[in-house]
Amino acid sequence: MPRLLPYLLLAPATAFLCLFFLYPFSLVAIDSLTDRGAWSLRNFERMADHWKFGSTFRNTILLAAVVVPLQLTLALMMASMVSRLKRARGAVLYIFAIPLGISDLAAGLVWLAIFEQSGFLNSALTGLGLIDHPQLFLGYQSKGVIFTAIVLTELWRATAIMMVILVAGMGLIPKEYGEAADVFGASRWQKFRRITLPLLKPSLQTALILRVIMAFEVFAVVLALGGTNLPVLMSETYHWQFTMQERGVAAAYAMVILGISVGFTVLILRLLHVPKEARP
Amino acid sequence: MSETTVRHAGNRVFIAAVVLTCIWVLLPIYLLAINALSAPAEVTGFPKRFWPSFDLASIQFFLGFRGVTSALWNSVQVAALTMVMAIGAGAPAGYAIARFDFPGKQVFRFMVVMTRAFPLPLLALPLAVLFIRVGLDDTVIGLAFVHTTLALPFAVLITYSLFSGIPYELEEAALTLGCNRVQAFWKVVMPLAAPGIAASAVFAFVVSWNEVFAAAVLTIEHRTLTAFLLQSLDVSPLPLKFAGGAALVVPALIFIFAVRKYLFAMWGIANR
Amino acid sequence: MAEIEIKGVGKTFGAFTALHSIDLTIKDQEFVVLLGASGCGKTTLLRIIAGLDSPSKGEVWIGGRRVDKLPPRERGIAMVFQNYAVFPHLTVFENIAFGLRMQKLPQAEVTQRVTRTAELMHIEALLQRYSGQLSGGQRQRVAVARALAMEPDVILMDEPLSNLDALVWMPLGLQGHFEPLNM
Amino acid sequence: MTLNRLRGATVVAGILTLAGPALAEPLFWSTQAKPVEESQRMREQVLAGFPGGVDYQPSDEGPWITRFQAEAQAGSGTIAVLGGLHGDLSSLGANLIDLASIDTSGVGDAMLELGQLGTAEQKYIPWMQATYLMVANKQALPYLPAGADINALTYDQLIEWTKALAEATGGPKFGFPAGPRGLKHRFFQGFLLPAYTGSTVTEFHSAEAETAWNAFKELWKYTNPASTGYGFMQEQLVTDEVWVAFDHVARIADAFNQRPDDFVAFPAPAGPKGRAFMPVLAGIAVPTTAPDRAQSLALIEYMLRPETQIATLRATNFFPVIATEIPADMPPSVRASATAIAAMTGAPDALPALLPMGLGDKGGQFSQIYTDTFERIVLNGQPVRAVLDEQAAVLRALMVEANAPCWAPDVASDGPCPVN
Repeated sequence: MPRLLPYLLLAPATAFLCLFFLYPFSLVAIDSLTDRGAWSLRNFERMADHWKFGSTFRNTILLAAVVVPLQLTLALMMASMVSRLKRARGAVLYIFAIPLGISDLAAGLVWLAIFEQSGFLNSALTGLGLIDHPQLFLGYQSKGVIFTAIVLTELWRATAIMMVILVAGMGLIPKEYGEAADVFGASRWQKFRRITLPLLKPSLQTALILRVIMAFEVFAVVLALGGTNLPVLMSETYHWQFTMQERGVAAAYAMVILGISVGFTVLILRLLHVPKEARP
Repeated sequence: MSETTVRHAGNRVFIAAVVLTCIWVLLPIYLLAINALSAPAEVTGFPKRFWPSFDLASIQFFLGFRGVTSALWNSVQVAALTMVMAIGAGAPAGYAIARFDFPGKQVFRFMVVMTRAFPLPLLALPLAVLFIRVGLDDTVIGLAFVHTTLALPFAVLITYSLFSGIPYELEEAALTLGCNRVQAFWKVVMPLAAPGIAASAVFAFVVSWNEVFAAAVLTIEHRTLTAFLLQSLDVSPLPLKFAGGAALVVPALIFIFAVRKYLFAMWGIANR
Repeated sequence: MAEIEIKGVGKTFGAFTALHSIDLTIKDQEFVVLLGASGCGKTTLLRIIAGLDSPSKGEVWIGGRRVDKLPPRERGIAMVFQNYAVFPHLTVFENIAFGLRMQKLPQAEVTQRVTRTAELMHIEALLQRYSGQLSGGQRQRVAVARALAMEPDVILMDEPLSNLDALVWMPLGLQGHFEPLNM
Repeated sequence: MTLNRLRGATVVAGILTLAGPALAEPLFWSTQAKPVEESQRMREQVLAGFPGGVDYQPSDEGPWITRFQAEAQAGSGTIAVLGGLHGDLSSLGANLIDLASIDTSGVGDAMLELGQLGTAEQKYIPWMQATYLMVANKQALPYLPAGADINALTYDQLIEWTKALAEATGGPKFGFPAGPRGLKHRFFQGFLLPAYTGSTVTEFHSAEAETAWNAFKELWKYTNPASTGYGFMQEQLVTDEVWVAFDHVARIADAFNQRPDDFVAFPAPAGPKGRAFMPVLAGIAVPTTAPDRAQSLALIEYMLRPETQIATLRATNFFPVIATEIPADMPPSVRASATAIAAMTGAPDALPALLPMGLGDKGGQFSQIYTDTFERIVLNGQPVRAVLDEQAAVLRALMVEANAPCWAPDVASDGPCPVN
């Protein structure tokens, strides 16, 4: 194997990343670390000193911590369903993949139409005679309900991404392994835990990394359902960049998002490490 | 209970679970359709109806909107270019990470992930300045470059996980049967990686299709449909919001439908 | 067929030495079996002959040509892999035809050679199946047929005894001598 | 193979687009008239008359300002004319050309002064104006407190009214645009605080201000708690989620146009110091990087023509900035708001509060102080006095940093506007 080959293969992607990401990114990173032309941490101090920063940070992490594990479970379930189906597999996979094509803005719109006071949920409940008059679900005092609504929307919107990656990964697991497990008397659950999951690690890793990173950037759905009640890092980034016009502080927020994303990526890589020798 | 009845019951539970999951996915789409296909007074009224009245006024408003067709065409072009470039640049990189150990591999992986982890709206300003200076501003290809950068992490990581699931031995067999490296890749690895490639294609398409911010800043004459509609959607009256939202969803669904069989291409064949 | 000469071949992976220094000559028409404890470097030596690994030192000659710098496709060899490496996305027919197509042989010639080797290995009934639909033994026979169809100068087989089924049908005489190797 | 065909098609398409058509129509880059129907009307009814046509592109504030800044930094651009609210434009002064050559004889001096952005140059030309109003569903009128005149309401009467509504209907029926896209800050700056203190800045943490915030806390009890998600009150009015609301005239228009007979518009309530209200002013400006200045100036002049101004009113519900006769055949939203605005501005206790002036790019942070105060006091229930004192310190620092003198209703000051 020529030693240059891997670098040659990386060249096009690297060129893209350098030109269209690293270059603008370094300018923004410099923005976050300078104040009126001099190196300084003042932007980070202003960010951290703002009374909303703590809750913003907490909300973002909490949302990711609740959504991602649920999503992983759901995606695994959906992928297993697809792989177990004998008939209508294509149709079911397509249905499961539908939310992929829906932008977060549109998803926020639909789910707001469900939860708002004059929405579908209230219509259904009154129609069934369960309540007399429409309930208020998204009021500012009921942050728990708002949070739940956001979690549901995110589950609906973004599980498909993980599901498709896992389906593709499951397709590569040779069925002999499962059959071998059958011979040794493994139950369906044991087979899933001991055979499928470990062999799925590379795909799991990919799905988790991509999903976690995007979870730290939630924005449109939170804004649509939560209004100003659940500020998240991304909405504050927007706010400082465009409303407050403090690009330095906005850049500092962006660096925080980047920081926690990189941190969690490292964690996932560690936890789901597949040694080279264990690969097929 | 005999074993067959247990299996029957298990099957029934399984089918019920599949059906329920399908309903969970489809119901919100159906509600969107109801609102898009109903008269304005029904969209804002209470209680809501659960059956559309097929009043197409809102949808027709969008179809008659000046510039919708050219915006749609721009969107398709940008998304298609993004797809081709994301796979073209991403799959080789994913392959390199899966197959080889080399210095700089971890750095590259991190860089790829970072691209997705940094808020794009902040990058839009330096990018726009760059594009205006080099003449890429307001071009389909320029926007496709940015969207490709956004889609690359998907393409690289997904193809990586797929390639590392394909035994290297198959490639070696091809090498001993008269292939060079490139041929071995195209004839043996590529067909096996089809689901991963299709998944990256779907992501690249969808990322590009739904991206608003860069599109709004970087295109003027060549606005994409999303920049054209979605931007102003959340300030528009409710019935139009839903009609516009539905108008954006439909092409994406058609695309996913078109590639769905590739997502499945190698199912059950990949035994060895 | 051709003579294989291995001159002072050694292989190291980082700090680990897989092969010290092997000298071996295999004459034309000779059938040689490498025996040894598992992990002793049999596969590594085969891979070096095939060109899938390059030796850290030493030379490999096939049919009077020095080949250790050549890619596998230019060495005139065919190989049967330990796990058979039957391409899962191709039918048995296309698996056997794979190497012939790479040589751009005319379709008639391809069909003829595939049919002949398939008959030889008694898998002519399986030609339209995929690897996923074959048993382990059938799969090995496909792998052998794929190698034979190439009509190569040298056939390398990794762990051929792991599935005797195929060997039974081997057209080559088993009268060649076994030569125990110390590594 | 379909994939190959697709690829071929995109390459061809890519090449075709790279060639691209030449720019002909001037680009009107605007944060206003964003709702799809409004932008459609801007293109078809307002701008179609401009010789050669205009490329009207409404945009969210984020992309809008990013594009502008990029063109300014790159030193070349495509934007011919910028349209935006006073607040959108106030940070851009350095990169706008002086429009003193435009004939602005019909435009009021106060508005022109706002357009100078604290410089000696005419940075933007007033384009259209509006204000905020109250709207009520006619079903709510029977619950008005005894003796209350809807055109001369006080804050106390509003609280009483919303309380009666909440009790009668079983849920709060007042709506307030406190969502991320809502214009709540203007309510505090231009309506609530001046009505109680006669000031926006100077009396920020006076005893009167404390009273004002306590009154608002009282009103909040009868305000729909979903208000923290509301952006455009027309939506909740039309769905009957709320019966009484406060918002920008352009953001309540759809309610009148969809159900013309069901709603009334009326002036903002009065406090002890008067019936405070704040105008909304949108302006048009020309960036220094405009490709064809003469064309840009011609477009600005076109926008100021009486017939264009009337067409703009029809399209956007923003009123003309020049004195002109408004025809009778206006959409219901315009007719309803025109009457209410006349009642508000002509009220004996009218107390106009101007848009913030001289803050430069600190306008957003200025508004943030009022929003933060609201969120801390009303949503998080922090003690009024302590919050006001803390936020006053932030406000004082900001006024000093921006070196902005007071504007009406605050008394003119030398140097930065003081916070007593």
